Amino acid sequence: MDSLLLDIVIKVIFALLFVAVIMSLAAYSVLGERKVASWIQGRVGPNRTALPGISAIPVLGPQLVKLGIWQPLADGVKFLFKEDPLPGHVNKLYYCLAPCIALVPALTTMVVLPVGQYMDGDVVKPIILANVDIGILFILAFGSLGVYGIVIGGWAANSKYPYFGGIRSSAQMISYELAMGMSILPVLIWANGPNSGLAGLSLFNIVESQQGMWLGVWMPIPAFIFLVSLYAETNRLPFDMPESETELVGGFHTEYGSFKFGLFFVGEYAHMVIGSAVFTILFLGGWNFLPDFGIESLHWLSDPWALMPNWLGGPLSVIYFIGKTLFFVFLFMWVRWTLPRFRYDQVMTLGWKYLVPGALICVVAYAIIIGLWDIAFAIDQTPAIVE
Amino acid sequence: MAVKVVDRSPLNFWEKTYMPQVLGGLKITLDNMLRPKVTLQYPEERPTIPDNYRGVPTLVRDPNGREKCVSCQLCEFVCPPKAIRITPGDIDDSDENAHVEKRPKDFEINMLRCIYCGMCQEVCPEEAIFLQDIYSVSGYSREELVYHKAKLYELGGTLPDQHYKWDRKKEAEEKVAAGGHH
Amino acid sequence: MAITQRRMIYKHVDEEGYSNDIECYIKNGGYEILKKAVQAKPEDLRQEVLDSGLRGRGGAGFPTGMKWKFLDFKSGKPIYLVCNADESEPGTYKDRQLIYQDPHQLIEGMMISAFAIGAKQAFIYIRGEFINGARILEKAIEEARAKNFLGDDILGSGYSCDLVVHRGGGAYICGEETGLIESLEGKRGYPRIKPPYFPAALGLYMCPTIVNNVETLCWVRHIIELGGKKFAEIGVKGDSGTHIIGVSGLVQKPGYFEIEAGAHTLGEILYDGCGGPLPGRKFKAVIPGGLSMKILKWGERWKGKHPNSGEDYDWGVEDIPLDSVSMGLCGTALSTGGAMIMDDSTDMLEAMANINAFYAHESCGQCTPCREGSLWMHKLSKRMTDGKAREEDVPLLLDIADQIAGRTICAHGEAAAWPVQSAVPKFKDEYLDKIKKQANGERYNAAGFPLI
Amino acid sequence: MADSETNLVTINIDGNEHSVPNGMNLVDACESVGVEIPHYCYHPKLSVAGNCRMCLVEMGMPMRDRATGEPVLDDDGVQKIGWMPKPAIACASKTMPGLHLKTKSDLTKECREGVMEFLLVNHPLDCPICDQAGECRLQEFATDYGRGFSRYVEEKNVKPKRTKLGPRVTLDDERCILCSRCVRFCDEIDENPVLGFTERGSYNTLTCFPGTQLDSNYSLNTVDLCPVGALTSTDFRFKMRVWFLKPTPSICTESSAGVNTEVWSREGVIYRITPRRNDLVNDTWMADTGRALYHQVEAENRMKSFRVDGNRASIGEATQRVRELMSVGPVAYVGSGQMSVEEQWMLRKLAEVEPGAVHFVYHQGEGDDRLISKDKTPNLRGGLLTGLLKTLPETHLHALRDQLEKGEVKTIVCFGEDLVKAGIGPDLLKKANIIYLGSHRNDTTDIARVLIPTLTVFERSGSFVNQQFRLQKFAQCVPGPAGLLPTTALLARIISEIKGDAYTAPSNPMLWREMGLAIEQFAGVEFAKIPATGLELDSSAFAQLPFVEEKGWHYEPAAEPAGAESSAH
Repeated sequence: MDSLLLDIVIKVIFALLFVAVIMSLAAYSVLGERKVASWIQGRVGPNRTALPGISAIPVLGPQLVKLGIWQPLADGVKFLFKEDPLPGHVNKLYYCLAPCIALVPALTTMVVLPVGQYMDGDVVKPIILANVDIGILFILAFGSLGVYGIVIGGWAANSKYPYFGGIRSSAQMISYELAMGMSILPVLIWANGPNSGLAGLSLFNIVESQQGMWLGVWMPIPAFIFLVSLYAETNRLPFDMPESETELVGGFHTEYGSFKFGLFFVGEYAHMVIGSAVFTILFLGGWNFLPDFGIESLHWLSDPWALMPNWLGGPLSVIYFIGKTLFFVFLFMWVRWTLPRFRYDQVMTLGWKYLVPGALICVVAYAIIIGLWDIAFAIDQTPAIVE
Repeated sequence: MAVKVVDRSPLNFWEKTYMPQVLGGLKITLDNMLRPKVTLQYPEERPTIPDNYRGVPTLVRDPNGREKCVSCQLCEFVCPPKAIRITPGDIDDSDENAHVEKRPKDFEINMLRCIYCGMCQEVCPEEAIFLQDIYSVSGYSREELVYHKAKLYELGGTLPDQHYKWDRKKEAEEKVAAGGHH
Repeated sequence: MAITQRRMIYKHVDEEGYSNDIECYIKNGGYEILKKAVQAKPEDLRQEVLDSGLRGRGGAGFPTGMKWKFLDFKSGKPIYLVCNADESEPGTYKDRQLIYQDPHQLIEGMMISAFAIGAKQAFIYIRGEFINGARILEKAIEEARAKNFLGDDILGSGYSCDLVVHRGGGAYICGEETGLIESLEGKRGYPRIKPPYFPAALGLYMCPTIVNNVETLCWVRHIIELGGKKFAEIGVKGDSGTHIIGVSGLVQKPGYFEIEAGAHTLGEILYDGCGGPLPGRKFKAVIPGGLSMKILKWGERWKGKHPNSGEDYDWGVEDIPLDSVSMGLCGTALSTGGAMIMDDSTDMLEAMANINAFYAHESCGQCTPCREGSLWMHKLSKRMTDGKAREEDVPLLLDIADQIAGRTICAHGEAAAWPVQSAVPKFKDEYLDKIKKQANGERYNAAGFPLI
Repeated sequence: MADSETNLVTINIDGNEHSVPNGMNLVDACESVGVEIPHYCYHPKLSVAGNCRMCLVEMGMPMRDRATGEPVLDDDGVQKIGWMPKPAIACASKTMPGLHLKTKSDLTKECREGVMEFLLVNHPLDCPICDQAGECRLQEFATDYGRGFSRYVEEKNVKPKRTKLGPRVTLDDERCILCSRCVRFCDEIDENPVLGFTERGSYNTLTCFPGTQLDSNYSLNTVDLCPVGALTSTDFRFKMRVWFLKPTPSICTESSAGVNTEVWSREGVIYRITPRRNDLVNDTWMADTGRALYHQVEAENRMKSFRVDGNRASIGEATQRVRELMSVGPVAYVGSGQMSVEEQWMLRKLAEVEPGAVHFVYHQGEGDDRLISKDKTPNLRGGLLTGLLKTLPETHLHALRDQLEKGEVKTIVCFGEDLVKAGIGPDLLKKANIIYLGSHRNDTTDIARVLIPTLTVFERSGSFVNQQFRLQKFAQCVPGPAGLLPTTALLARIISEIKGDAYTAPSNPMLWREMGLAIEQFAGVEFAKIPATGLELDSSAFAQLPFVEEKGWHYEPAAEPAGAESSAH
């Protein structure tokens, strides 16, 4: 019992840590977004918010202020302390529920997200809250719940523009869910392929399977399809149909304010962070340092963390993973300030007429390729299931 | 009119994917992002205001501290939104500027009405009113934004030009008082 | 060649042993003409004067007989005779000699004139500065009154006329006939506008008035003595009688000469009468008849056909005969005959500045062009002599003068403008040269001396 | 004068033939046909000085052979014009048959430019502080006829500034262009020669003669005359620029002379009063005392609210109370010569509705034989014409006092007359109910039961009949205090209150239609068509009345003045 209790305590602490990291990443993504937007537009961005005390530290303090480090704090405090309006014409239950639904799936998915590795003796183990076998399915399942937040929010607001936003959102998300799911299939085929020596849908396994080469290189088209779908799923530009403020004022959250709006807001960014992390895991080799091209002598290149002591290797792998993730977060923003919004029919055309067939073709093609590969290099080896 | 034929040749494969354009766009935004910033940190840093800028109209004094305005009311007359209101008054004989005879008892400019057209400055025969570089006008009440004479002189300061028309006049008067003219 | 003088008016001037009391005058035949005249008919006397062709000697040269003819005899108002003894024209001093040395000639002439025009009261308006002249005249009047040459019932003819001396306040403008009348009335010496205030109709106290110069009135005596027709034979056609040429300025012997009109040329007077220029100098310019006349420059030439003789003439300054007609042909006038001579030591700019200073000071201030223009010209030419001139000041000066002449109530406007109008074109090169040199910091014309 | 007006002659101005009266001054003649000849020193009411030289024009007459008198013809058979060699001043010339003028020729233009330049060389650049700016002939002609720039670089003359010539006139000698209009006014019109020039030439300085000052009651006319800003009114000095001011024609209420005025106001505030030219009444002159009358508008004792028994009331309450008080007993009315003809007519209508005797007070004071007459009200003759008065009133209300003492009068409706001053003691007055309609408070208003504030002459429009029986209109110059009505409207309201019928405010044209029918002398008079110079009415019915007015400018009394007689009371 003691060990179980300890285990639970450790897991809770760990979970809190996870939430803290993800949430602050989300929050700082907001700052990042504003900064990147500014820089791309030739501006400086938020550089005024100062925290009493810390900002008084010479050199460092002003520097932090200049970076806008305290801006998310101020935003959060503002969201918290602003009056929380509850319009009279809304469906109150759903109205209040929607923001929670928007945020919760994003936070839930992180449960199965491996963020690094550590050595348990000779065995490489993931740093993860719950190393479930069906991790990727879990993520897909929960991730697609996020649409409910938007649809419910849009509907509950009982107002034209949010309603439009919600409708658009549901159509768009369902459309791209399909392409997204199918674009992952080659990865799963690969990960469970004979040469990987692994089996199951565990994300840890997928990462491990990419030590030879990151899948993004092997499978650029599924990676691209996944990336595009990810943008659509997170409602980011050029797919921000539900919000499109020039047409719909603010889309689904037009009627929201204060903390509820904040939840939507953070939810979106949390989705973005999680999505980036998933992409990193699926196509960019997770925390693997560099591909080793399957050459045993170069194995240290893909997994230098295993050679280090746990106290160093573990955190480094996490940091490296977060670094890769953040690059994709940055990509989100970069794309946002580069591409204009699609027209709604273009969104549908792209989803149904190009991405879904493309993904289907990819599934078939990679199934054949991997099958042929298996036959060519048939290795009679039972895949080991990592516990 | 010459007819310009627009090239509508069909798109090739790469163009159809839009990818080169998307990548080109990304390059442009990235380039912009890495470029040095020119943003001015406004309240601390102020832009250099050009001399001919038309900010808040102000009253100026000459280098001897004399009010240049003689309340001729031409600006009041010419002001398109009727923002200026002058109460004329004479200068007491004991004043050192008694030879000017006239100055405003009060000079009001309603900044809520002012359209910064600069006609007052243009029409002023005494070069007493100038639209200077002040551009941020704010206040908590309407009354506060009706600038009176003291405020206008405070904003205007001294005009360092060498236009001593009235001083020369005074000198001539004193010379004549001392020596007579013929 | 000596100057042939014909002294008629100045017969007794500077004569040895001649004094200005009445005894001396009567001894020399004085008041005889008056006695004769008061027996005649006034119309006849006026006709004599008209026949004589006498031109007024106050400067303008208007025929005296004509002036008298214009007199409004029908108004029923009293008629006044005023003698203009306000001899304030610079360069002119002929009347002073008459008043000082031969006052009874004037009184006799005035009484004849007064009788001729039927004036019951006559005035002598004498310049304020002529204090002695006024005393001499007053004494002479007393003497004449004692002998009944003026006053009630003159010489038993039944005609009465009194004569008083009025001293002016010392203003040049009071030499102008309407200004004089205003001054005589006790007002400010503002010339009157003509029309409607012609003195012959609306003169002193709005009554018909004749204002004549001292010399002119003296001439009346001689005209009556000689007879108008006979008098007209003296001199030239259009300018009868003699002229007193008073030369002043840079000649060896300044002085006055009474010559028959047209009998001598200007050169003869200057060289033979006055001994020529000062040693080592040359004549440069002359203002022939009082300051207000146009200046003549040595080296100028005038050509044309003379209206009197019908002959062609080609004159330099020395060759101009001294009569009004010839002078008029040269763009100037003989006027009062007070010639001012300048030689090559004279700085013409200084001279002009001096003239302008005079007129600026003497302008009465009534009409705008003369009032402001004369002072402007004064200030401008003063600045030019101070070495602060600009080249455009020379044409500006001329333009100001052009804006004055002919646009004022009285002739003061012309008087102020003419010297400038004539001097600027004639001496423009000298002015510009001086301006240039002064601008370069050089001292100009060391021989010249500042006048103002 | 009469035959020169009927004798028209043809003169030629700039090639156009015009028909003008013979012997008329050329400046006036040109103005009458729309040709402007700029001038400074010339003034139609003053003698000709001819010193400004601004009106120089080219003149010529058709040439005639001197010997034969035959017209000299040119090649085309048209009579030649003998142009004068020099330009001549138009102001000193009169129209005569065949006169030719060139007012736009090069020479004329050059003369004007020259004179303008000369006038400006020593004129200070005072326009920004000069009260004349905006109505300054120097400014106007400088833009119209000037060269547009100055060639003058020397120092300007310095002369005395801010000289107090008199109690009401301030002189700035530097601005003076020496036109001598003021000097001539004092000599010829005011016959009080105190002004003159000292110094010479351009240094000429206008001053008062030693020991005198410009203190005549007509001194401010010199300010009006001054074509530049040299003479300024001390009262108006630096108060307001004239281009803001709106002139409104009005009539001076100082006396029965009925001086025509212009009232200059801006945004409901009167700044000055100047005379308006009317050659039949006041020429272009006005007394200084009349110019100060506008101060009554802002006076401290001005009544601005309706009061009933000392309490503020609405106009409805006031008129209701008036009806009540008038029904108490016999009513007497005290009308006034300050009331306009229209108001007197309304009073007559009221007196017909609620019968009662109408009394007037004859305000007599000092006259000056010029523009101030002995009758100190502007419209006593209106009272006679409207039938309110049958004969001249007395200076005191003896008849009314006697009636009050006998208790024959219970209610007095008083129009702006101070009954206490008119000889009825306060104690006696308290016996009656007094309804007072007036603009200012006085001893009577302290006793009155109902106070109805009225408008001053500057705040209402109407007409007065002056001492010459000349009907003259005055217009509203400024709006009155809020809530106040013209007296005609107040009276109409009281009448309808008494009658119990609907109230309509009467307009002046409407009242004049009524009066034209009812009153013989007003027959055919339309309010809108009363000329600006007034309309002389038939006064034969009153020829024998001994009015107190004595001879003044443009006025000859018809009957013997009643001064001695009435002052015996």
